[in-house]
Amino acid sequence: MMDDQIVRITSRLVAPFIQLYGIYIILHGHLSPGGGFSGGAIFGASLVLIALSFNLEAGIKQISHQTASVLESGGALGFALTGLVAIAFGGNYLANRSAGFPLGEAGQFFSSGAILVITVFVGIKVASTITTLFYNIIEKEEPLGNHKQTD
Amino acid sequence: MDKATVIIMMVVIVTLPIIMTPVLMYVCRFSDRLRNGLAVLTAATTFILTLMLYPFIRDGGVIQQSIFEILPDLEISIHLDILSFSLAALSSFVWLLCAIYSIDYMAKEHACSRYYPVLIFTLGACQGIFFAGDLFSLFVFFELMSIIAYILIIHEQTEEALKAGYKYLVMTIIGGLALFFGVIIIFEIGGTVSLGVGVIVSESSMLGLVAFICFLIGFGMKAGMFPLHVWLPDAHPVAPSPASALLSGIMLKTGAYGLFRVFFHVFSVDLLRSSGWNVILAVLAVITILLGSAVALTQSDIKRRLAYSSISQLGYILLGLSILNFNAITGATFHIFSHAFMKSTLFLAAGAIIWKTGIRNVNEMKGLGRLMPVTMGCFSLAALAMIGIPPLNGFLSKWTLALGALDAGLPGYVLVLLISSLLNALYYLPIIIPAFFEHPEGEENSHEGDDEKHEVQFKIKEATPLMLSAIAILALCTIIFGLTPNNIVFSLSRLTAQYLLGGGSF
Amino acid sequence: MFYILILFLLIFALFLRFIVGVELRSILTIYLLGLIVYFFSFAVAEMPTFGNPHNPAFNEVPERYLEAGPSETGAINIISSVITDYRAFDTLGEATVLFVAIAAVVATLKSHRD
Amino acid sequence: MESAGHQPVLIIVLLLISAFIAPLLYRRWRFLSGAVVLAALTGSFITALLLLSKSGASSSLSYHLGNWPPPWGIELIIDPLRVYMLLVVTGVSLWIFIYALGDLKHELHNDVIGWYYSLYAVLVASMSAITLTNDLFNLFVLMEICAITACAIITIKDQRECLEAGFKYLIMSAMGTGCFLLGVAMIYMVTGYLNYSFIQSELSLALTDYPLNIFTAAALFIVAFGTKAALFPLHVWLPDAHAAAPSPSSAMLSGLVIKIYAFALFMIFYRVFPRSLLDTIPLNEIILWLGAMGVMFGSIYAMLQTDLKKMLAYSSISQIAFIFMGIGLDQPLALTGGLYHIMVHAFTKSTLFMSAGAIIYSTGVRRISDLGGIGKVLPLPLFAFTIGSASMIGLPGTGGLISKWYLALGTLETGRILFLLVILASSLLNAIYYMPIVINAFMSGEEFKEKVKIVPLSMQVTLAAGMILVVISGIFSRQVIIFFEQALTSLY
Repeated sequence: MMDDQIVRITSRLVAPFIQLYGIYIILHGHLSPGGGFSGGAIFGASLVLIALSFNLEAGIKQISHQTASVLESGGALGFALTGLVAIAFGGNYLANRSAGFPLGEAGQFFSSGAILVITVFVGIKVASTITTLFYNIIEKEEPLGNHKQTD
Repeated sequence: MDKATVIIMMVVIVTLPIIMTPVLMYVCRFSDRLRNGLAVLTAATTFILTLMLYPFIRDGGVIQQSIFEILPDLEISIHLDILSFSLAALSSFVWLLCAIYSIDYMAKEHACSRYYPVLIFTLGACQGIFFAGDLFSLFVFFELMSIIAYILIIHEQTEEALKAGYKYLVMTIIGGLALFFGVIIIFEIGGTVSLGVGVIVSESSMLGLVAFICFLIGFGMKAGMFPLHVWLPDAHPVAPSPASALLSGIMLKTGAYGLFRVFFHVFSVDLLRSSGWNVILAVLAVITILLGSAVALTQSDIKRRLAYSSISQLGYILLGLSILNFNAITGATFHIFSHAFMKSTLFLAAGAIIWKTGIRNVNEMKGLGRLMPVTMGCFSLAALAMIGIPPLNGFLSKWTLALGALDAGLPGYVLVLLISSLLNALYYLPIIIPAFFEHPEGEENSHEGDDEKHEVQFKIKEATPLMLSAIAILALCTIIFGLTPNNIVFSLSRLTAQYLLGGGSF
Repeated sequence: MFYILILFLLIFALFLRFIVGVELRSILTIYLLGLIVYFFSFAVAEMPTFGNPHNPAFNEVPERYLEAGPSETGAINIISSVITDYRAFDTLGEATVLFVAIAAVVATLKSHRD
Repeated sequence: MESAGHQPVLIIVLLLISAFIAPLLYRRWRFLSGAVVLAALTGSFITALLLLSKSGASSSLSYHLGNWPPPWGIELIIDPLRVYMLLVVTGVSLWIFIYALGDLKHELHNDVIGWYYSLYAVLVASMSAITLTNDLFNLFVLMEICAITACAIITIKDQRECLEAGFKYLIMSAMGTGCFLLGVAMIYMVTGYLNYSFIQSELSLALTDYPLNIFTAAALFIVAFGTKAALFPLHVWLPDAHAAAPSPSSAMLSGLVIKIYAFALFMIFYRVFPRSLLDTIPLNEIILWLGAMGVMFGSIYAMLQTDLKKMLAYSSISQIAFIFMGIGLDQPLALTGGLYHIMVHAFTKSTLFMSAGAIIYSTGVRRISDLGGIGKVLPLPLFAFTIGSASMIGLPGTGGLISKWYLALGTLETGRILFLLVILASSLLNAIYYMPIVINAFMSGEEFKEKVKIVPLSMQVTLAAGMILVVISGIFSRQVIIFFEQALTSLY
C-alpha cells in the first residue's frame, strides 16, 4: 500500500520485536500490568503494520485467512474449554484453584494455574480479531488477485 | 337415567358435531351423497340424543359438572336445566330440518365441501352454548359459533356478502370483547363464573352495572338489539337460505339465551328489580320492536324484510325478559320457540321461491301462490302467525306477553305489541295477498278476455319434496303449538319460567 | 421527585430525533441535552467523594481481592486475577463479543460484497 | 440455597462452543455445521427441562462460577421464573432454528449461512445467560453480545434496507447499553456490589444517603431497557429492523429478543430494586403508562401499514407493551398475565413471522393488498397465520385469551378500569387489521396469480408446530398459571 522504502525496512525490522513484546505481555499477564487483551492487541498491531507498509499479500503470508479464522474460533473455544476442564476436575465452571489447577508460587512464571492458559487464549483471540477485522475491511476496498475470496 | 349417563350424553351432543366436522371435510373428497347423508345423520343423532334427555328434565333434574379446568377457578363445565334442554332440543330440531333442506337447495351451489362441515360445526358450538355450565364456557362457545358462522354468511363470496360479513365480524368481535369484559368483572366480583351457584351478584355496585351493560352489549349484539342490530339486516339476506333460517331462527336466540342466564343466574332478580337495571333492557327492547317493524315496511327484498322482522321479534323476547314476571317470562320463552318455527319457515320458503324462480323482490311475487301452492301456503301460515292470528303460535306468545305486561301494570307495553302486530300485518299481507289473489306478471296482458288460456298457464312449479317437507314440518309446528295452550312447548315454557323465577327449583 | 423528569427528558429527546424536522430537531436536542446535563449535575454533586476510604464501594469485595488475591489465584497482578479468575465469566463474555463482532463484520461484508 | 449441578452453565457453554466451531465446520462440511448448532440447541432445551424438574416451583438454586461465592464472583440463579424464561428461550429458538434450516437457503448468500448459524447460537446463549445471571455487570456484557448478534442477523441479508435498519438498531441499542452501563456504575458506586441480591439489601440503606444517584440510575435503566425492548416512545428502530430482517431473524427478534429485555427489566424491578425504592418513586406507574400508550399506538400504526412484515413488526410494539403493562400494574395477577404473555407472544408472533416468511419464500409477495386468494395455494401458512391472528385478537382457545384474562383481572384488582379498556380496544384494533388479511386470503374468491414455489418440509413442520403451540398455550395453561402463582409469592 505504502510505497516507501524507509517505512518498509523499518517495519520489517521492528515487527519481530513488536511481536515478541506482544507475546511477553500476554505471557506475563498474571505478573505485571498487561494481559491477553493488551498483548493480543500489540501482536495484532504488528501484523497490521506489515500489511500497511507492504501490501495485503504480505500480511496474508504472515497469517492467512484460514489460519486467522481457526485462531479466531480456537481462542474463544480454548477459553470455553478451559472452563470445562475445571468441571472435569470437579470444580465449577471456570474454577481455578478449587478445581485443582496447580497454582505454583506467586510471582513465578508458571504460577496462577488456569489464569495463564486463559490469558494465552485471550491473547490469540484478540490478535486474530484485530488482523481479521483489518483484512476484511481492507479487502472491501482492494479486491485480491491470488487469494480465493470464498473458501 | 342417572347423572353420569346424562353427563356423557351431553358431552356427546356437544362434541359429536364438532368431531364430525373433519370427517365431513374428509368425506367430501369421495362422495357428495355420502357427505349430505352424514351431515343429516349427525344433526338427527344430535336431535335424538337431546330428546333423550327429556325424562331427566321432566323429573326436575339439574346438572352442573366441570369437565376440564382451563385455569385455576375457571373451567369448561356443563350445565343442564330445563332452559338448556328446551333450547338445545329446539336448535337441533331446526338444524336437522335445515340440513335436510340444504341437500337440494345447496346442490346447485359452489363450495358445498365447506358449507356442510361449517353447518355441522356451528350446531355443535350452539349446543355447547346451551349446555355451558359457566359464563366462561358460554363465552368460549359463543365466540366459536359466531366466528365460524361468518363462513356461512359469506358463503356466496360476492362483494356484498364480503362487506356484510366484515361488518358482522367486527360487530361480533366487539360483542365478544364486551362479553369478555363482563365475564372478567363477574369473576372479579364473585370469584366464580359458574351458573350452578345460583346468584353471583346480589348487591348493587358500579362494577356490577358495568358488567350488566357489557352483557347487554355482548348478547344484545347477537340478538339484534336496537343500537347493535346494524350487522343483522345485511348479514341475513346474503347467506344461503338454510343458513339464514338458522341465523334468524336459532343463532339470534343464543343472545337471548345468554341474557336469560345473566338475568337469572348471574344477577339476582331482586337486584335487577330494585336497581331498575332491567328498565335499560325494556327501553331498548321497545325501540327494537318498533324500529324493526317500521324499517321492515320499507324493504322490498324479501330476505331483508324478514331480517328486519327478526329484529322486531327478538325485541318481544327481550321485552318479556325485562318485565320479569311469570307470564312475561313464559311468553318470552315461548316466543323463542314460536319465532324459531315461524322465521325458519319464512326463510326456508323464501329460499325455495328464490331457488325456483329467482324472485327476491316482494312486488314481483304476484301469483306465486298458484305456481308454488305448498311453499306459499306455508309462508302465509307463518306470516299469519307472525301477525298474531289466533290459532297460531304467534298469537299465543303475544297473548302471554301481553298478560305479563298487564300483570306488571305496564299497559303501555301491550300497546307496543299491538302496534307492532299491526305493522307486521302491513308488511306481510302485501306479500301473501297478491301471491294468491293476483295473476303473475307477464300473464296479465295475455289473459284479457281469454279465461281458458289462464287455466292452461296454471302450472305448478314446486320445489323438491325434501325442501317442501322441511318447510311443511316447520309450518305445521306453528299450528300444532298454537292451537291450545295445552301443548308440550307451552308447558315447557311455563315450567322454565317457574324454574327461573323460583331460583333454581320448580 | 423531579428525577422522573430526567427520565422523561431522555425519552423525549430520543423521540424528538425521529419526529421533528432537522433544524428544529438539532436546536431542541441541544436544549434538552443541556437540561439533562443540568439535572445530572445534581446527581454528580451527590456522588461519594472519589478515593474516600469510607465510600460504599470499599467494602469486603475489593478487600478480599486485594488481600487474598495472590494467595487464592496465584497471580500477583490483581487486575488479572479479577478479570480472569474471580470474574472470568465476564471475560469469556468479552471474548465472545470479539468473536461475534468478527462474525458480524465478516458475514455482513461477505453478503454485501457483490 | 443448594448447589445446582452444572446444568445452567452447560446450557450457555454448549451453545457458545457450537457457535465457535460452526463457521469452521461450514468450510468443509456444510451439513455438519447446522447439525452441530441444532444439537446444541436441542441439548440446551433438554437441559432446561431437566432444570425445571430439578428446581420445582418454589425452590431456587445457585451456581457460583469459578467457585467464588457471590459478592466476589459471578452467580447464576435458577429460580422458577428464570427457568420458565429459559425454557421459552431455548424451546422457541430451537423451533425457529428448524424453520431457518429451510428458509435461509433462499434468503442468504450460501457463504454466510455458517456465520448465521454461529451468530444464532451465540444469540441464544446470551439470552439464556441473561435470564440466569444474578450479576449486573455480567448482564451488561451479555446485553452487549445480544445486541451485536441481534444486529448481525439483520444485516447479514444482502439488501440495502437491512444495512440501514441494522445500523439504526445498532446505534439505538448501543445507546441503550451505554445508559445501562452508566446506571450500573452509579449503583455500584453507592452500594459496592454487583450481585442482585446484595444490591437489593444494600440499596434500601443507600437510598437515604444517595437518593439522586439511585433515581438517576433507575431512570437510566428504564431508558436502557425501554430502548432495547421497544417500549413505546423508544420503539423507533423496531419496525424497520424486524421488517427488513430475514424471516427467521424476524421471528427470533420479535419472538424472543425484545422479550428478554422486558424480562431483564422485570428482574431489575423485583430482584435488584428494593420495595422501598419502588414505593418512593412510582417507576411502575411510568412503565404502566408508557405500556398503555405503546399498546394503543402500536396497534394504530400497524393498521396503517401496507407491508405484511412491517405490520407484524408494529404489532409487536403493542404486544410487548402488554408485558410492560403487566410489570407496571405491580400486582401478582397482572404479572402472571404479563409473564404468560411472554410465552404466548413468542409462540404467536414467531408463527406469524414464519408464515409471512413462507409466503415470501414461495411467492415473493409482501404487500398486504396482493394477498387475495393466497389461502388456496398456500393453505398451511395461511392457516397458521389465521391461528396466530386469533391469538393476537384473544379469541378463546388461543393463548392470547389467557394472558389478556390475567392482565384484565390485574387491572380490575387494582381498580384501574381505564387500562382494561386499553387492552380491549387494542384487541379490537388487532381484529381490524388482522381479519381482513385472513378473509382476503381465504374468502375473497379472487384467484392468486403469482407463481408459487413449494414450501420446504422443515418450514411446514415448524408452521404446524406453531399452530399447535398457540392452541396448547390457550387450553393447557392451568399448570403454568399455578406455577406462576407459586413463583410470584416470593416477590410479594
